[in-house]
Amino acid sequence: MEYLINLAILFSIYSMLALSLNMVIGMSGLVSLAQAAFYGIGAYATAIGMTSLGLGFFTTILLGIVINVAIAFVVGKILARFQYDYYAIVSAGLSVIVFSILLNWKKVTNGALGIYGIGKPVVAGYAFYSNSAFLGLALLFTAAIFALYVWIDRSSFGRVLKALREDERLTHVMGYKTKYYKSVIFVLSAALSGIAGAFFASYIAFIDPTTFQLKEGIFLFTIIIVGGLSSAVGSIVGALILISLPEVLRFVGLPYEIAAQLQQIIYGALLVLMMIFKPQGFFGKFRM
Amino acid sequence: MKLTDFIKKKTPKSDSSAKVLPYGENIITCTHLNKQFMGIKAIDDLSLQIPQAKTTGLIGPNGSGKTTLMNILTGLIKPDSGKITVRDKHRTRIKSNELRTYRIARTFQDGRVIEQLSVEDNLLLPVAKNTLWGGFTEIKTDDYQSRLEKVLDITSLKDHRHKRAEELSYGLRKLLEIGRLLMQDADIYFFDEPFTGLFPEMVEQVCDIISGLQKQGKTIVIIEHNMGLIKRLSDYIIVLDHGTLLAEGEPDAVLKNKKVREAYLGV
Amino acid sequence: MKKLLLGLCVLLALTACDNKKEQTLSKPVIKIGVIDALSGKYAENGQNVRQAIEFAKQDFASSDIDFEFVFEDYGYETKRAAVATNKLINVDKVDALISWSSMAGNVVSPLADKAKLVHFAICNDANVAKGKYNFTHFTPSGPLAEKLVKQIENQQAKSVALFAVYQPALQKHTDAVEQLLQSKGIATERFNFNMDSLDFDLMLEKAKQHNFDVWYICALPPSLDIFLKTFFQKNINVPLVAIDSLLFAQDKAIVEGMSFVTTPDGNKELLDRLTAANGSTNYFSVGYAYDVASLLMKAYSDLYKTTGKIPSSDEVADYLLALKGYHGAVGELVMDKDGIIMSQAVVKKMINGIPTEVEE
Amino acid sequence: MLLHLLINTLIVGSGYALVAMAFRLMNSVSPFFNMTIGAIAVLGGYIAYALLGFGLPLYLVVIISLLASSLFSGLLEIGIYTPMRKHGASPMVLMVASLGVYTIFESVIHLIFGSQYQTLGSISTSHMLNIGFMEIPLVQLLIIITSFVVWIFLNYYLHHTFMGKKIRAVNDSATLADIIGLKNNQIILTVAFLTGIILGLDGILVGYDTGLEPTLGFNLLFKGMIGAIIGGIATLNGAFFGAMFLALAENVGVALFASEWRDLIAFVIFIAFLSLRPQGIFQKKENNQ
Repeated sequence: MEYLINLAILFSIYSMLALSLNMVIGMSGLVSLAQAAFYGIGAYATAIGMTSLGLGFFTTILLGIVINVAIAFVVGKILARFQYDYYAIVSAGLSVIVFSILLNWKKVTNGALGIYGIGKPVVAGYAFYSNSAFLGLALLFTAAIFALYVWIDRSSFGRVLKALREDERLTHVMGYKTKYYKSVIFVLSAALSGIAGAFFASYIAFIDPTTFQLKEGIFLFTIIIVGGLSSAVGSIVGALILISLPEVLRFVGLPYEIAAQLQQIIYGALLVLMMIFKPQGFFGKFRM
Repeated sequence: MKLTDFIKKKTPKSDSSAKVLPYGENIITCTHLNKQFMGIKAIDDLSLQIPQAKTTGLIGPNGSGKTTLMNILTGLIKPDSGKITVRDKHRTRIKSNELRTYRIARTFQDGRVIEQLSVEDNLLLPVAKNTLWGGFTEIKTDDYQSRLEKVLDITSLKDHRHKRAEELSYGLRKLLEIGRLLMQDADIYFFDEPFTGLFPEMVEQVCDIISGLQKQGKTIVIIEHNMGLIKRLSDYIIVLDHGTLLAEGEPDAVLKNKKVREAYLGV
Repeated sequence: MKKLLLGLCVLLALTACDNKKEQTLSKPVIKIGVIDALSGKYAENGQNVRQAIEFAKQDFASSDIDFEFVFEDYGYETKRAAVATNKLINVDKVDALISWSSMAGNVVSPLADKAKLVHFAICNDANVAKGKYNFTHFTPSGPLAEKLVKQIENQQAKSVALFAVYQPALQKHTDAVEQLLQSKGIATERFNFNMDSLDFDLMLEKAKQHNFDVWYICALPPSLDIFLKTFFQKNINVPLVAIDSLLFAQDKAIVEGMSFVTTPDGNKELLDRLTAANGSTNYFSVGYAYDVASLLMKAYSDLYKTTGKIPSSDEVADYLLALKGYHGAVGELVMDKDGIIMSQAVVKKMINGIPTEVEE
Repeated sequence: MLLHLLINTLIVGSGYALVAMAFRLMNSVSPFFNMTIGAIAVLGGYIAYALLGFGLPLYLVVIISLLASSLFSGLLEIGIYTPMRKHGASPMVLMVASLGVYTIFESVIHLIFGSQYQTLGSISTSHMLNIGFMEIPLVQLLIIITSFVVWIFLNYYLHHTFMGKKIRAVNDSATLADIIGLKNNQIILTVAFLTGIILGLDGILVGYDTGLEPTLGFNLLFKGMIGAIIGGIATLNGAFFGAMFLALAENVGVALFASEWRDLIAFVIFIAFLSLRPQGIFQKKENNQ
């Protein structure tokens, strides 16, 4: 049972990430692979905040959000100049830049050695030390982000995003300054990924730069492709499938040598088959 | 671009009661407009006026610059030189996202709609709040509901309201685009070949819609090749040829004009 | 209806205690979970660690306890390390844990502490050993650095170029060397590079300009082999010292005659057995894996012999803390008070491909 | 020091250029970010490694490896990507599919050849060539020569042969080519084989120079792709000079700062470059109507 609780915590963290990424890729059509960078910044804000600055968990979340908003604002400005595949490659480049800063800025991030001993959230004296309590808190935040996603999806703001993802010029003629909309949704999704990073850091109690590489950005992109673009439920389902798939294979009892590689093969095959038979994912409402 | 200035942007309150706007004779004038594309002069030192509260037919052989002119007047293209005056505002160019503030609405030649959005969303797009914070907080759109129902009736899209635009036939797409135009309650309406590709009964439907607008004293500009429709609908005609003004005036006079016949019929 | 219920309860009671009875009769089974990087960047090292643990199991023909090692791959990612540990603790209900690399060590140690399970980490990160149940076994950087710095001092070097790969354990070794050199007033310059960097041409050219007296390398294949190739191709005639690294060079000819600082007894037969098994010459942390597995098995079987019942984690932890004079694959092992195994360091030279100890 | 920087830029740049040109060539006929480009090169390298293991003579090894990599490239294109595009798959969907294919390929190589790092020739015996002021390994000289030969050959092939003209026509306007039935499988196969041969060569050379690892495909692909983009995706020369520019940028960064910042510097320059000239060096000015 404890095992499932742990899995559920990871599932809720990746649902937060998938929802925030779907806001950028699903709703506004901008294929950003830089999400892992904001996820990392949020995680490091909490790690450094709780270990060396002695801040509480929720203050570090605010700290992470402030840093992420500032960086996403600048990054959004740079990215706004590009379109489609250029946008994807430049965002991948930015993700590599942030990763190498996390790796090489040893004085602050302790470099490759990572940061250990990250505390648990404390609310009015009660420490979320037990996994089930931590899961409750994580699910609360996931639900909040889910509700925010649905709210945006239904609001006029969301309608403009879904319009500009297909025909930015026409949306412009309808009287919307599309540049601002794209940058606001980019900044918002960066802040939300930061929250997911904070939960990850506090759950694992140790983080190092290798988790926040470009590979993770591509993994997050795959989650919403499989789950379905521009759909809140799709993001959740995508996270569920891609988090539980390796676990299911772990119990199938494959021989050690090939277990790890076979998992990757099945994961790759899933991608190819999805793109052939169901390109917009299980619950997708937007075909790229 | 300061962060603050895009938060507190306000749009002027649009009152739909004003029937005929008490501006001067012409609602849009452009002087010495020029636009060149890769060596070809699409618009060559063009100066003309669009009469207010009248329907202007914009005609001319293919490639005469009709669509380019319309794109310039609606901000899609930046003219190389020249000035445009909309009511009392003088501009060297119009930004397409300011069309709302100028109360201008337009359709596109190829029936341009947002494919993967529902018909309703397509119709609500031009009227929803266009400030960031306003858009964020606006979920219920009941103050546009009545207008939406009316437009759905006029464009006979009532039972397609929840379908995605990509599921509509070509004719219905054109009607959806016109519906989007009607939603906007603008003063100046630009139609770019609204009739091409429509069945006869749909042509009648669009004519009724346009005459409805004419009764409200709106200014209308139509690009159309079908002379019969032009004569039937327009009070005023502008003829373009190779980006220059060939002739303008009352429909009968202009269509009899020798130069116009030559340019059109090569006779 | 009542008879049925009664029958059911009896049946249940039987199966419950039956389960208990059956265990004490035959040999007790001790499950040890291993969190190992069997895929990803360190797949080669992970496979060799697994191989070493299996050799340890074969060699430790324990008379009275059956040991079962459950391997879980975490592909050198923190999130998968957490999931793997959680599965081992909650599903496999293992009695003890072994983890490889300081990343996994850091993830597992709080979990092991909470679950009160003995955790032996193959890494030299001191904070992994915090808590009663956590132990680490890797050459602590201290002794290695001292031995290496003595070597550098013999050559009256005034400045040293430190080349180190971005890998936690090797970065710790190099940090220790750097601090020691600076404390002795020897100038140092640090050249770090990523695991997958394949071009050292310019980096060595730059270092060559500053003409350091001694060069130091601490890396793993593949960057190690390319570093050495470029070093020799540029025929930089400056002495090259190293911690461990030369041991793993894929091309033995390149490192012939060079000396390096490493743990005392590389236990040559173990390394040859490994190469015979899967052809890999990357022996990084193989000896330590072998020791950790043997130590755990030794602790459990010794305690079982004396007390006759399956030892609790506390008893095993106390036993390990009192470890003295245990001759492991990497030499004499002494457990210090906070659960870190100290093992000495020694200078070795590659003589026709074999690392042989040398008196300096 | 400057001399070393230029020579090294030439060596590293040639490596990137081979992948960049292959990427650019493939893109002209099948326009999307193909993640399996790196895999085709790695396959060439590993097939050569296996054949050398059986003791075949070098020339035979090279021929068979190139055949294998071009077959693999053709199979991928005709078997997966083109049919998917015919069923309306967008470039983004094709990118994700190619990511899936790459993941499968990497794991299969792990299973067959193990995850150890292998080199084709033993590193220490690769003899050195004295080119006047400095010595560089024969293999690296070969990389430079191959890169230039391939560049010249492709320029000739695309501009002066009938098939080459057809390929350029398809690149200029894929829709027009579709209409007049130009974009048939024959062209796609030729381009796929050509790309396979270039990448196979690159795989073997990298195998001799810095060795092979299953995870090598991604790094090769990424740097080559960036080179192709910096040079402007439209022309072959763009890909070649873009790759050289990327290598120069990296080396300048390493020379001025430290090599741990290599990737950061390459990407900062890449993004700065792109934001100044979004179309890259050589691309025709997009008509932004």
